[in-house]
Amino acid sequence: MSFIKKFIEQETVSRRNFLLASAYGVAATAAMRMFGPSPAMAATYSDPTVAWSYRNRTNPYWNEIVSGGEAFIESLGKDKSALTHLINEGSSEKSLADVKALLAKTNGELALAIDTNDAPNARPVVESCVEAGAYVSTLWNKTDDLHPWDFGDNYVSHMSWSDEGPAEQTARILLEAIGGKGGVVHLGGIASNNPAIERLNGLKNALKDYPDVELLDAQPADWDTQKANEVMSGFITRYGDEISGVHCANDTIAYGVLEALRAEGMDIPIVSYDGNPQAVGLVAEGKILATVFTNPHWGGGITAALAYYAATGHFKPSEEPNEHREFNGPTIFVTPEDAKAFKASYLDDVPSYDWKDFWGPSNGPIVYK
Amino acid sequence: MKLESLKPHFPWITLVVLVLIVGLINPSFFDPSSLILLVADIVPLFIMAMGMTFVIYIGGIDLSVQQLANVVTVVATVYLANFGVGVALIAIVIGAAFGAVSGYVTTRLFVPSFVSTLAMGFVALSMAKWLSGQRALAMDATMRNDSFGWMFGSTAGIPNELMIAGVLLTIAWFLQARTTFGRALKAVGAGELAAVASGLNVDRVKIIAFAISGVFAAIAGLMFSVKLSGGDANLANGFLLLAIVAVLVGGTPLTGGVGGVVNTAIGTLIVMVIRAAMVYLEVDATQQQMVFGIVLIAAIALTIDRSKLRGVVK
Amino acid sequence: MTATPSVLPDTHNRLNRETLVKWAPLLVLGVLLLLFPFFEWLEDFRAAKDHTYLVDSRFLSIRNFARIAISASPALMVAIGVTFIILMGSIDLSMEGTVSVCAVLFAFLFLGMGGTMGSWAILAIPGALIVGAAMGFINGLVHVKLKIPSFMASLAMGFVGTGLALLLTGGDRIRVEDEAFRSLLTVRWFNFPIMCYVALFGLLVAWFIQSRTTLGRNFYAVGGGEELAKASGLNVNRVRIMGFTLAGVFFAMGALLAVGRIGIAETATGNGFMFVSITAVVVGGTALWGGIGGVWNTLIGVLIVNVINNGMVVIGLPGWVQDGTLGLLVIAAVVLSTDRRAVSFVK
Amino acid sequence: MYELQQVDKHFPGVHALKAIDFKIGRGEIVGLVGENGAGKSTLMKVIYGAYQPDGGTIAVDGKAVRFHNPRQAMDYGIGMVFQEQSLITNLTVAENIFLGFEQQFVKWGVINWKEMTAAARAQLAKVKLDIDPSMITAKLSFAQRQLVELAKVLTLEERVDGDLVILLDEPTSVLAREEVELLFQLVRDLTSRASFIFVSHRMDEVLELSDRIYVMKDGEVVDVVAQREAQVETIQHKMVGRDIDKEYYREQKQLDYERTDPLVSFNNVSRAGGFEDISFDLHPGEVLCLVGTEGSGREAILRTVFGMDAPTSGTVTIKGRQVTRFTAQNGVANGIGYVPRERKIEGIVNGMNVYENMTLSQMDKYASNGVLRIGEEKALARDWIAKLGIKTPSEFKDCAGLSGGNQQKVVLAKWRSGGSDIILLDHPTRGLDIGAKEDVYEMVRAMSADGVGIILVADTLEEAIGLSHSIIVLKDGQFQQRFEGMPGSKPTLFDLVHHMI
Repeated sequence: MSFIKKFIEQETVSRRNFLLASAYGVAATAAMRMFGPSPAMAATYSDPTVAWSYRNRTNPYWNEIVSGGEAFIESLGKDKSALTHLINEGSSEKSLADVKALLAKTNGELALAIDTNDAPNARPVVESCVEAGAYVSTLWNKTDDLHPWDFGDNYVSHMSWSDEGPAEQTARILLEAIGGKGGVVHLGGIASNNPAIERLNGLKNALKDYPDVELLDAQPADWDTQKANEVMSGFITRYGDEISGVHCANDTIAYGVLEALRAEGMDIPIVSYDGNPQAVGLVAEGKILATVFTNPHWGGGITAALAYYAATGHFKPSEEPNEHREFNGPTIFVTPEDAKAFKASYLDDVPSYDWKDFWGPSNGPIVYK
Repeated sequence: MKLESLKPHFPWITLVVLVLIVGLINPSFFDPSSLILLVADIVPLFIMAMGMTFVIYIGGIDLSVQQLANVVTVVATVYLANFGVGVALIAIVIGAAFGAVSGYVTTRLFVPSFVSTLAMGFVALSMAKWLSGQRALAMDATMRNDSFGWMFGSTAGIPNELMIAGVLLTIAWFLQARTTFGRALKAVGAGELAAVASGLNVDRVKIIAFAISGVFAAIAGLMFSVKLSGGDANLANGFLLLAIVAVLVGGTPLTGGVGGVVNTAIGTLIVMVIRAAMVYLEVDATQQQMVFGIVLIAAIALTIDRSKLRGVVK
Repeated sequence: MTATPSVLPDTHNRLNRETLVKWAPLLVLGVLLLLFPFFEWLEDFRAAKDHTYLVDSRFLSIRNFARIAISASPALMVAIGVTFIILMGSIDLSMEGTVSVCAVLFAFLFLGMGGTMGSWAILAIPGALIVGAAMGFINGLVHVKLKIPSFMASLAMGFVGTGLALLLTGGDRIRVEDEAFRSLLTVRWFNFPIMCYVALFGLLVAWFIQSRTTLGRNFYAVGGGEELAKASGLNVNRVRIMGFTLAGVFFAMGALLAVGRIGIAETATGNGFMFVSITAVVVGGTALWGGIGGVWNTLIGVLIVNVINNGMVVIGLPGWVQDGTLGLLVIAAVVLSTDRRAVSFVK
Repeated sequence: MYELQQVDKHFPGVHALKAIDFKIGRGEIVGLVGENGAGKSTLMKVIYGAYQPDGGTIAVDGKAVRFHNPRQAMDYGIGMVFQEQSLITNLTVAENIFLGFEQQFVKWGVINWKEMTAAARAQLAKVKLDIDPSMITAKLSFAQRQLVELAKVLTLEERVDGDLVILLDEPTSVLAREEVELLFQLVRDLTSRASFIFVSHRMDEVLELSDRIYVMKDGEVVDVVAQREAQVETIQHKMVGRDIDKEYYREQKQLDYERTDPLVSFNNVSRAGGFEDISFDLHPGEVLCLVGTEGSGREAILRTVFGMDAPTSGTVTIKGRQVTRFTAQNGVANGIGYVPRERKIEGIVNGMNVYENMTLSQMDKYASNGVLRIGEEKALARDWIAKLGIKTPSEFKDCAGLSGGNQQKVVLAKWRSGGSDIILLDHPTRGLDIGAKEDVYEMVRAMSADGVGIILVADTLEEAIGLSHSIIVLKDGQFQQRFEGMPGSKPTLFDLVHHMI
C-alpha cells in the first residue's frame, strides 16, 4: 500500500500533460500580443506585486507554504525576497488591514495568495481585492457561500483540503494497530477551525466500524504543542491505561502528546496529520503510526501562481470551469513503510514543480455538505 | 517653559512626524483616497480602544474587550435572522452587562481589574464557544445588507465607518468633558480619595466606566462581525494588545486622570501608521514584530507627559 | 491597579483575620484538592461504580501530582520572576518575548556547541541565563531611564522579544534531543522528574534572594514606599533595574524548563506565560500594588492555576466550559485571599 | 562645626535663599522658624544634601564640602528626620533602621538577620525604645515610629567619624503633649552625641527646646536669638513682619449659639476599633472641638459623622433624622462638608482645576440631565476666589499648583458654596503659615456667625481652646470630659492635658 508511489506516478503524468498545455499557453499569449492588448485583458498587469498572507512563522506548516511561494517567485527569475509577506499573527483584523494597506500601496497591481485566518474574513478580503482590481487566491478559510466564480476574474481560485477522508484513514490505521478494541482519545485544533472539525469527523466515521473501541474524550489543543502536552497529561490521569491510542489533529499536537507519553514512560500508538518533516522522521522511527502529507509547499506555490498568472493575463479565470477555481489539495499518507522513501522524494530534496501546472496534483472539486 | 507648553501636543506631533517620515520615503502613502480607506479600516479597533480609554483613565485595565467582541460576533451572526437590527441592542446589553460585572468584581470584591477582566473575558469566551457550537458562522448576505448595510459604503466620499467613528467619538468626548459622569471620572482617576471625601459614588462611577468599555467593545465586535459577515469565538483575536497600545501611545497612561478619548483617536492613528508603514516601507515580515516593539517604545517615550504622571513611575 | 491602605485600619480582630487572609491561598488550594476528587466520586457514583471518596481518586495520586508539577515548573519560574517586579509595585509583561528568545538562543547555542550535555554545549545553560538577564536589564533601562511606566515599557519589550525570536528562527522550530538534557523530563527521582527539582531549587534560590539578600529586601522597601526608600539613600533606580534583570534570569529558567519539557524551542515557546504567571501571582496573594506577598505565595498561586487546569480535564469538563470555569474560579480565589479591610480601593 | 556662609539658591523666577549664614556648634540645639515660603525647607534641603547651593560655601569642621546627594551628606554625619512619616510600613523596624545600609550585615551576599536585629536593638536603646526590632513597622504607634526614625538617623554615629548634625522637621506634629515631652528629654540627652536643628511651627516648643533660634523671612535669616532672650511675640513679629495680636483666634468675634434643634446628635455611638459610647449635640453656630492624642478617636468620630465609616452601635441623628445609610454621599446630601487632614490626598484633586474642585461635591446643581453648565461653574469659582481671597491666576489653575493655604480655601469654598451647614474640620491649619492660619480662623468665625455647626479637630491645644464653644476631651476612644469655652471662661491648657493623658 504505497500511497507515495502512486502519487508520484500520477504527478509525473499530469506534469507532462501540462508542460504541453503551458507551451500552448505561452504560444497563445505570444500570439495575442501581436494583436495588441485585447479589451478583456485591460485589467491585467505586466509585473504585479506577489504577496502571501498567512498566520505566523511559528508553525512549520506555514513555513512550508512560504517556501512554496518563494520557489514560485524564483521560477519567475526573481529573488525570493520579491515575495511580500503579510503575517496576521492570528488576528483577522490585522489580516484585513494589511491587505488593505498593500492594496493602497500597490494601487491594486497585486497578486495575493492568502489564508484569511478565519472563514468570515475571506469575504471582505476578496471584496476589497476585487474593488481594487487585484487578483486573489485563497487557501483553507472561506465561508461556504463565497465562490470565485461570483467575482469574475479577480477572485481567481480557492484551494482547500478535504480532511475527513484522510483523517478517517489514519484513524483506521490507528484502530487496527490497537487490535480493534480499547479506548482512544482525540486532541483537536482550534475548535471552530474547519480542518479541526473535519479531522474529528474522520475519526468518528472510522469508529462506526469498530464497535469495541470507545472514544474516551476529545478536547481542543488549539494546534499548540504545549497545550496538547497539558491536555494529554490530564487525559492520562483521567483514563490511565484505558487509553490505547491517540488521534491527533496535527503534527504539532502530536509532539506535545509524545512528550506527555514520554514523561509517563508510556508507549501507545498515535496518528497525526500534516506530514511535517519532523513528524515524518518520527513516522520513520515508528513513534508515530501515520501522518498525512498535504504538500503545503506545492499549495503555497500554486496559490500564488494562480493569482499571479491570472493577474498577468496568462489565463483568464472566468473561462475556467468551476472545478478549476475551487479544488482540493493533494493528500498523501505517510506510514512507517514508506516514510523514508517519502522523505527522500519530498522533504530532503523538494521536487521542483511546474508552477503553470495549476491543477495537476489537485484532488478534485470541493464538495459542500 | 516652551517645552512644557508643547508637552500636551506631543501625541499628535508624533503622529504627524510619523506620517511625514513614511510619506517622504514612499510618497504614494499620501494618496488621500487610500489614506481614508486605511483610516476607515481601523475603526473597529478605534471603537474598542475608545471604550478602554474610560477604564485606563481611572487607572484600571480591561482585558475582556477582545473576548466580548468575540461573543458579540457570534451573537450577531446567530440572532441576525431573528432580530435584524435588534441584535445591535442585544450586543450592547451583553457588553454593558459583562462590563458592569467586571466593574462590580473590581470595585466591590477588590479583585484587581487586570485579573477580574481577564477572568470575565474567559467567561465571555466560554459563552462564545457554546453559542457558536465551536464553529465559524456566516451571516446571510441579504439580511446583513438589509440590517447593517448602512455601516459600510460611503456618503459624500467619506466612508460610513468613519462617520460612525466620528459620531461615537463625539459622544464619548461629550461624556468625558461635558457631563457630571465625565467630571466624576476625572476626579476618580486623578484623586480617588478626594472624590470619596467629596461624596461622589465612586464605585458607581467605576462600574459605569467598565460598562462603557464593554459597550464600546460590543459595538466594535458588531461592526467587525458585519464587516466580515460572520462570527466565531476567535474572530476578534488580536484586538486586545493593539487597543491597549493605542490608548497608551495616545497619552493616556495607566496612572489615571490624564488623557482621554481624543488622545486615543490619535493613538489609534499612530498604531495604524506604524502598521501601514511596515507594508509601505517593505519591512521584512520576520522583522516586523521587533520593529513594531522598538517604534512603540520610541512613540510612548515621546508621547507620555511625564509631568502629569505625578510622583513615582512604576 | 493600585490601592492605598485605608487611613484608619480597623484594629479589632485583626490578628485572627490577618492570619486567615495570610493562609487563604493555601486553603483555596486545599479546597480544590478536595473538590476535584468529589466530582470524580460523583461521576462514578452516578455510574454506580465502586468509588471511595479520595482513596480511589485518580486526581489525588502521586502520578498526577507529578503531571501537575511538570506543567507547573516552567510557569513557576516565570511567575517567580514577575513576583519580584510586582513586589516593587511595577509589572512586567515582557515574559513571553524573553522566554522565547532565551529558549531559541539556548537551543542554537546548545546545538552549535556540540548538542550534548557532556560537551561544551552545557555552557548554553548559563548562556541562556545571561541572555535572560540582558533582556531584563534592557527592559529595566527602558523603564527607568526613559521614565516609561513599566506596564508600557515591558509590553513593548515583549513585542521586541517575540520579534527577535522570530527573526532568529525565521519560524523554524529547533529540536533539542539530547538524552541527558531531556532527562529533565524523563528521569524521575521519587516519582517526580528532575525538572521539578530544578524548579524547586529555583524556588529556594528565589526565597533566599527574597529573604536573605539586600536586593530582595529592597524590593519590599520600594514596593512599600518608593519615595521613602529614596529618601533613606536607597538607589531605587538601581534596585528596579536589578529587579528586572533578576526577573529576566528567572524567565530564562522558565525557558530552559519549557524546552526540557517539550524538547522544542520556537518563537511560540513563550506563548501564554503572561496571563498564567500574573494570574498565579495575584491568586497566590501577592498584591499588585506592591510590598506584600512573596515567592511562596507565588508557588501556591501557580499550583492553584495548574490544579484547576488539570482538574478540569480530569473530571471531564467539556472544552468550551473550561475557560469560563477557570475565570470564575480565579475570581473566587482572589476574593477569598484578599484582605478586604486592609485596602480602601483597587483599580 | 557645621557652617553655611553666604549660601544662595535660585529657582526659576525665585531667589529662594539669600546669602544665608548659619552655624551650629557641637551639642547645640538650634531652632529654625519662619512662615511657609520663608525658605526653611529649601535651607534644610541644602543642609542635608538634596539641593546644591549656587552660591556660598558649606563647611564641616572648617573644611569646605559639597554634597551631590543626601547620601554624601550622610557620610559627613548629617541626617534628617522627616516630617512625613518616612518609615516603610511593610518592613520590619530593623530593616527600616538600616535601609540603604544593609551592606554591613551582609556576608557573601547573605544578610545576617541576627546581627542586624542586635544592632537595631542597640540603636533603639539610644532612643529608649524597647520594642522587638523584627516587628513589622505598621504595628507601631505614631510616636514609636517617630522614635524609630530618630534611631535610624542615629545610626550615623557608627558610620561616621565626625560629629552628627540631625535635622528634626516638625517632629512633634503627630505627637501628643506627653510624647513631645519625652522626645524633648531624649533630644536633650542626645546632645552628647549630636547637634540638632529643630524645625517647627509650634513656637512654644521651639522656644522650650532650642539654645538658639534662627528666624527666617523671605529667604533671609532676619534674626538669631538666644533662648533666654527669646519671646514668642518678638519672634512672631519678625517672622511675619507684623504683630500677632492677642485676638489671634478672633475671640472677639466669637458669638453665642442657639442651644435648640441640634444639627448633629450622637447617642451612645460606638465604632469597633475607633471610639466607644460617645454622645454629644452640635448646634447651629457652635464650634465643637474634639481634643485628644493621636488615635484617641477624634478622626474616627469625624468620619462617622460624615458617613465614611459606619458605627457599630448607637444612633446618629442629623437635623432630626436618624441616619441609616452611612456613606459619604449621604453625608453630603445631609449638608455635611468634610475638610480632611490629608488635604492633598482627600481634600483637593490634584490635576483638576479650581472650578472643577469647587463643584465636585455638588455637580448636580450645575448640570441639567447630567450635562454640566460649565459657564455657571466658572462664575461660581470666580465669585468664591474673590470672596475668600484665593491667590490663583484664574479659575483654570490646576489645584496641585496652589499653596497649601489656598488649597484649603478651595476645599472650604467647595463646601460653603454648596450650602453645607455642618462642617467637619480635621487639622485645618496643618502645614499652613501664620497668615493662612488667620484666614482659616476668620472663616471659622464667619461660618459660625452664619449658623454653621462646626466640629473641629485642631492642630494645637491653643487653637482648640481659642476657637471652640465646647470642647470634648477623648482618650483611647472614651469620653473624658466636656468643657464650655465661651470667651472669658475658656479652659486652660492644663485642664485639657490633665484629661488627655
